[in-house]
Amino acid sequence: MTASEDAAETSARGRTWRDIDLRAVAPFAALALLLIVGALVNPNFIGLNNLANVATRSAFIAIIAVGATFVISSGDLDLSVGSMVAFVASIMILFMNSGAIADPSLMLAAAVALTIIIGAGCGLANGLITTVGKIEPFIATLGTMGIYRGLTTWLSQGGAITLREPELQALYRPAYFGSILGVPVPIVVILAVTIVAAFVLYRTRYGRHVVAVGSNSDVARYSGIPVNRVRTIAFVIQGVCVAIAVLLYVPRLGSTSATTGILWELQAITAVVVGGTALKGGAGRVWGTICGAFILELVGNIMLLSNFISEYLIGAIQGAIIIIAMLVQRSLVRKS
Amino acid sequence: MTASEDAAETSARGRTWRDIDLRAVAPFAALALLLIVGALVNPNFIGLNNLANVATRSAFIAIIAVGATFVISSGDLDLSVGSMVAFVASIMILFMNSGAIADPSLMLAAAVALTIIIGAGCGLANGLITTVGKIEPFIATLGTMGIYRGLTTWLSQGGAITLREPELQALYRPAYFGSILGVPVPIVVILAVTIVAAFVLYRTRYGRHVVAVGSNSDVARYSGIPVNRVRTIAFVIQGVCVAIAVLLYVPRLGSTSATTGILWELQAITAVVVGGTALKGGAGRVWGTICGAFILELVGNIMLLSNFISEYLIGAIQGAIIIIAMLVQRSLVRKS
Amino acid sequence: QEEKKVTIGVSIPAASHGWTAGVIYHAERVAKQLMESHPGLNVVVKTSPDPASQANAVQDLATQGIDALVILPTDPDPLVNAIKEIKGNGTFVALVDRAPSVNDGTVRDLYVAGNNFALGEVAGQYIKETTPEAEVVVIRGMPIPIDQERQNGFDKGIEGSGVKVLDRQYGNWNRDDAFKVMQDYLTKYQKIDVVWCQDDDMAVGVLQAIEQAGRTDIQYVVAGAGSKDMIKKVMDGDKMIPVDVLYPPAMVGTALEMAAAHFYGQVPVRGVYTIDATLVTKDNAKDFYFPDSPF
Amino acid sequence: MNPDVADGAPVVLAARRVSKSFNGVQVLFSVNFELRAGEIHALMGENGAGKSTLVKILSGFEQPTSGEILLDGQPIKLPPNGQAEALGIVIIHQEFNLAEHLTVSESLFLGREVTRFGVLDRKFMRAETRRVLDQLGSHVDENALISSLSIADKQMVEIAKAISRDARIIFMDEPTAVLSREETNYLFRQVRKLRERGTSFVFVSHKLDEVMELTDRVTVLRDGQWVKTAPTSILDGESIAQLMVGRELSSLYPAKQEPSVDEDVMLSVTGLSTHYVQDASFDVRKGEILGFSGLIGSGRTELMEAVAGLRSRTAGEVSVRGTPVPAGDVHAANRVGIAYMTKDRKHKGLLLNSGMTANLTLQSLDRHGDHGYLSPKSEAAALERARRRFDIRVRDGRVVAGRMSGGNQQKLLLAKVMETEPDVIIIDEPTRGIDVGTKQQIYHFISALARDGKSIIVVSSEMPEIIGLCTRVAVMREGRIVGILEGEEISEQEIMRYSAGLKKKTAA
Ligand SMILES: Nc1ncnc2c1ncn2[C@@H]1O[C@H](COP(=O)(O)OP(=O)(O)OP(=O)(O)O)[C@@H](O)[C@H]1O
Ligand SMILES: Nc1ncnc2c1ncn2[C@@H]1O[C@H](COP(=O)(O)OP(=O)(O)OP(=O)(O)O)[C@@H](O)[C@H]1O
Ligand SMILES: [Mg+2]
Ligand SMILES: [Mg+2]
Repeated sequence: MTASEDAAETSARGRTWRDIDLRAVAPFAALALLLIVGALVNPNFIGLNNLANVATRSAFIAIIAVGATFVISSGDLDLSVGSMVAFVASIMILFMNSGAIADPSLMLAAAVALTIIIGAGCGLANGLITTVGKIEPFIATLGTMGIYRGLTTWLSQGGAITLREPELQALYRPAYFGSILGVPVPIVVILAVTIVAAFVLYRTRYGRHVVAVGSNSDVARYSGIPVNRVRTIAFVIQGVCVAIAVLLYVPRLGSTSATTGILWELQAITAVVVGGTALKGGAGRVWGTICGAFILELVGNIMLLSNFISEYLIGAIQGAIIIIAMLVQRSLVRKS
Repeated sequence: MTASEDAAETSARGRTWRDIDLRAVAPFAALALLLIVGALVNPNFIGLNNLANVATRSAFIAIIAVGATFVISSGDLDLSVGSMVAFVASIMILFMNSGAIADPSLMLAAAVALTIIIGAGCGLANGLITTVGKIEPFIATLGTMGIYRGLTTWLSQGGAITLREPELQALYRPAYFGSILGVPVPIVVILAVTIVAAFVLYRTRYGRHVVAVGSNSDVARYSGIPVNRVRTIAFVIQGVCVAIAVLLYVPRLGSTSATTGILWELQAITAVVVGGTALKGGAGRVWGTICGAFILELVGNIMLLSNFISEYLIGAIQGAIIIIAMLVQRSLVRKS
Repeated sequence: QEEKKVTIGVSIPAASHGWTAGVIYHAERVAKQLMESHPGLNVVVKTSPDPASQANAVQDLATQGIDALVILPTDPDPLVNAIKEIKGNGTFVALVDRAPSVNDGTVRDLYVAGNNFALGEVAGQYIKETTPEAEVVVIRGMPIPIDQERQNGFDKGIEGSGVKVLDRQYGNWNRDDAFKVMQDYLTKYQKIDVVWCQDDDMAVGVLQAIEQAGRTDIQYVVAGAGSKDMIKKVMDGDKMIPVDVLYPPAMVGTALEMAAAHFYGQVPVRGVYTIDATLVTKDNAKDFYFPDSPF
Repeated sequence: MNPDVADGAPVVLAARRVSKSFNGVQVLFSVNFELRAGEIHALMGENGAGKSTLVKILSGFEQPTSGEILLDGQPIKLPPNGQAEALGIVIIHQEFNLAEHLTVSESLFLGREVTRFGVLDRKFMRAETRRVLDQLGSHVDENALISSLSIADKQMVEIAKAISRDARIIFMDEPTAVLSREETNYLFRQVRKLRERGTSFVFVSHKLDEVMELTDRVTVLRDGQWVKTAPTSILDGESIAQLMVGRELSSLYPAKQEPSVDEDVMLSVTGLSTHYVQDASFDVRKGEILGFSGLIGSGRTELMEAVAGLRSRTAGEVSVRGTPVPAGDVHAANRVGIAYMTKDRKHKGLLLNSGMTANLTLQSLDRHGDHGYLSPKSEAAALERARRRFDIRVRDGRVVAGRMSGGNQQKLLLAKVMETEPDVIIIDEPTRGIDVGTKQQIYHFISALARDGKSIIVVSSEMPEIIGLCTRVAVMREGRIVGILEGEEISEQEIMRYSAGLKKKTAA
């Protein structure tokens, strides 16, 4: 990953070699440090099994964060992703429970398509409110956060929405628990999503426009770039990423409620920033984002595997570790 | 309020009259609209009692948001305020429970002083991590958010920390429930804090520096402004505002727990933005912030007083109202 | 004598509110006791804030290698898959308090049931008997199934009486939110007889709001769970808190003890053990008063 | 009339009785303007005369309040936001329009990226960028980030961006203000080449010699009114200046006043090094004007920023009146009386979203009230003073700095620095984008300051300015001071010889 990150970003951004090297590598250095700490804490930690587990469950945040990388690069912010997960997942399960299509495989396919459409639609709503309504993205998506979560509560009538059809469940389960050539499906999905995202961001006209809009929207407008369209599409991409995360989430827990995905937006944004993308916009690092998501999940994992930290203090230590990880990155970059 | 806001901001920012007028007035227009809606929803709404209740309980968010106005104007962000409330309140109550000082009035005075110091210290920590550590404020304060909350959980051993001394409690209670010349104390405190903050932001050298740093930190540096110091002090001001909020919070329920102040950071930031301050930094509207805090509290109040909204949908409607309030503001400003 | 080595993992919600803090307190208290009496036993307690991270925690416990899992789910349905996974490895599973919609032998070996339905029902019945024509306002918790169960129980409890529910709103099991909701109820309704807030934490906010408004029409408040503060009020004969409905966080300790007994005792431990939602009154209050608990 | 190339050529773009107001303040009054095919048309006028505004109207970036625009004789409403590019109308903005996070080649192709099968053809775009830059004689790396470029290089990228478009009409709003003579020559060569192919140019500049050298016709604006359009050949610098200012100009430079040799040394720099600058030593006496000359990128700015505490230094001492100045502390430098005026007014000089007052007093707030309190009255008085002293001309006193004309921004910046009442004043490019009339005022102002006993360092790429103003001139080359010239030595040839590395002497 590191190598391809460098390659992609260097040619895309063309900084001096030394500079780019360290900036792109920094999150990976922090990751390496964490792996060492983890290995010291618990011998089981470094086992393939455990690391695969961690990577697998980082999938939700990682995939959502890839979408967030687009939104943040274009200078916006999306706080609604957590509740969007709950909302999209509710609709997906309700649809599958509806029994509208008899054949399970067909039903599943239709549900997948519906999920993607709903996700894209939610993203589109966010995008239009932000761009056409000209509302600060922070407030616009805080508003839709409330709306999506509220709708979920209403759909679930305050309870949970659970996938009922056992046949469907059996059919769908491998989407999270299965593996392809020995690699768990979620990891494959993370990689696929990231490769596509990196391609779009670094190799297509749209990706170039995203960066330009985030860097200076006036300049972008004067260059004939349809600024609002670029921003709106970034929100749609975010919505599609949320939908993909939902496609993995539903087979895992088979149920959602109004509390699903609470605070995931903060985690996604944190993953993006820990991965080296600046919140001000104008530069996106997709591979760094994935690394950031992995770091976050790893911190939780290490906490759990270590047996000497009072569970009351876990939150405090997690906070401290994130700060330290960022300091490690900074000092690396500064040394260059 | 409106008038003095205008005066202060015009001389500070020097926009054209028409422009400034509508921008400063916009949040108040949204507020007026809400009051009308509220009056239609429930006749009790417009009663002095209810409005006083709403204003009183908006005190915590309002005062914290005044501090956030400084941090945001200087181009930063503080996500830790909610957990800082919990942490500072815990220490205050633990100190009062410690019985270190026998005389209740003396004890109370000492506790108040301690609270302010702890609040300022927490702010200072945030400021130093952000500026000296050169970490994005979003991540730095997300880290300290975890730390303050974790420490609170640990101090309370997961439970509640309750003020035990009945004498102290009786002495302290009026700080929230009392009133001065018929005006509830919290409202008086909001006004006092806002007047001081407006003075500092619009009429002092430091306030000018805050805006300059938030507007363009390079220009500020070339003008001999100690950028990091200005930013750090903004965080300290935020910490002191949190401490003041705690001083009102503790006498209300006489207890705190690890869940105190959860998500208050989002509410405070929302109040600031709804009040017309841009998240990009470079401009602060203190009176607008207070208005924003009041709007937020009012929305919840109207929801509860209305009879026709399912409790499941309240969150959704709240979100929608915030978006509509912003649209009202925008359309007002655009008409100019 | 060398005892056999057993590791029990305990997965419980993070201390997000008083009751869960009590859960942690009792889990740790019992864990310590058990480890003292069984030198071969190791108990690992882990807390998680939400279903997704609890699923992770369960997975991490499995990674460490455990013989039994005692789990109090944050939200049961989303955790079924994770629990089944670990049960599939032959781990003994004791499920505490919150039941998923499918709750049978495929999910767990032992179910120590806190009875949410009964918590609502007992409160409802008390109100029905004490004040049969009361106008009641309800403060709910959060939109998750256990809250729904309590509401259903309450409705069953007041069935067939003149008790009228004026309003139900969410207070998020949080004192501050309950304070606000109660303030607004007081504005909205000129006459309220009884408040049912199903949780002791929220009762703190409710009492303050009533006191501030100086309203005398409210006859009493029914909360629930059995926190030491509320039990104390019942014990002292506080007019506003005449009773409390027990929903003991200590049930996790019970489950842990039973799981240990599965390995060290003679009898196999399986099935369902329901813990009653006892009505705490002035007479029996002192039996439920734990001044050392954080809750 | 004069037998010019473009004479009789068809009019491609014209403005008829165009007026423009911003928020009710009128800045253009019924202006007529005609651009013929294949001509280079100079647009001249004092700062704030409305040149940039007219240029923006003719390229669609602003809409006229009244009047009409004719393209090829047909009335037209130009599309906004640079979409007029599709009609072949391209503008090089006075203030750059580049996104800092992009590379040079990304900027050049922004909005019209070349793709193959939907994938960016980065190789092609880089090669093409290189080609255009080479034509302009620019050595900028096509892969460099815009944020890493100097102002001059950014300007070259702006120019390259415009020239690489297939344009019929190119507006150039002060393109040479930040360029060296050499770069300017390259630019002019390209411009002439394009003119031969029938491209028309509108050239806005305050440099009279360049206007005389390059353009075919001149239009002069004064206070938003059209004054005259005439072939360049029948005008000379004097007459243009007179048309602009509306009065006769006396000599541009004041008489030089050499301070006596035994005057106290005010600023002393010894052995100062930074990452780029090596071992720089020089003294400035009281009442002296020391010039700093050198090619672009010779390190003058970096040295001065190090002196003013804006950059860390790796070695060396700076002292004022014998008191050492701590390194890397702007405020400390300010306190002992060093003030530095940046050449990058847009990014480092002015708060573009703030008004004039906030900008003016930003560096000297402690003069406007006690204990941190600010007195609006005192600030207003300062603004009044500064507007008179520096002849800052705005029609609307509440305008934010970003909307002031380029020259007036420069004056505001100078005023801001002067507000600190420094003893040692370092001015980097003092008259960038300033009209001749005001230039003269500024020169006299600098000279008056020196007579008052201030020490002044003028860093400038305009040789006449250095020669006309300074009593001693330091020349830098590749981060080193290669010579300090005095008296008779100060001449264009001599300075060039030092800057080109043909001659060298150790610091006197
Ligand atoms: N967007 C705007 N809003 C308000 N006033 C403006 C705006 N743009 C320009 N002005 C005003 O219009 C007047 C003319 O400005 P313009 O930029 O056209 O001058 P100029 O001739 O280009 O001067 P310079 O030589 O200094 O660049 C100035 O007073 C300026 O403040
Ligand atoms: N050969 C080089 N090696 C390294 N850095 C160089 C080189 N040439 C130029 N530079 C860079 O150029 C900068 C010097 O430019 P500076 O702005 O100080 O020069 P200047 O003489 O003021 O030119 P200008 O006319 O552009 O203001 C330094 O920051 C330095 O990093
Ligand atoms: Mg101009
Ligand atoms: Mg320079």
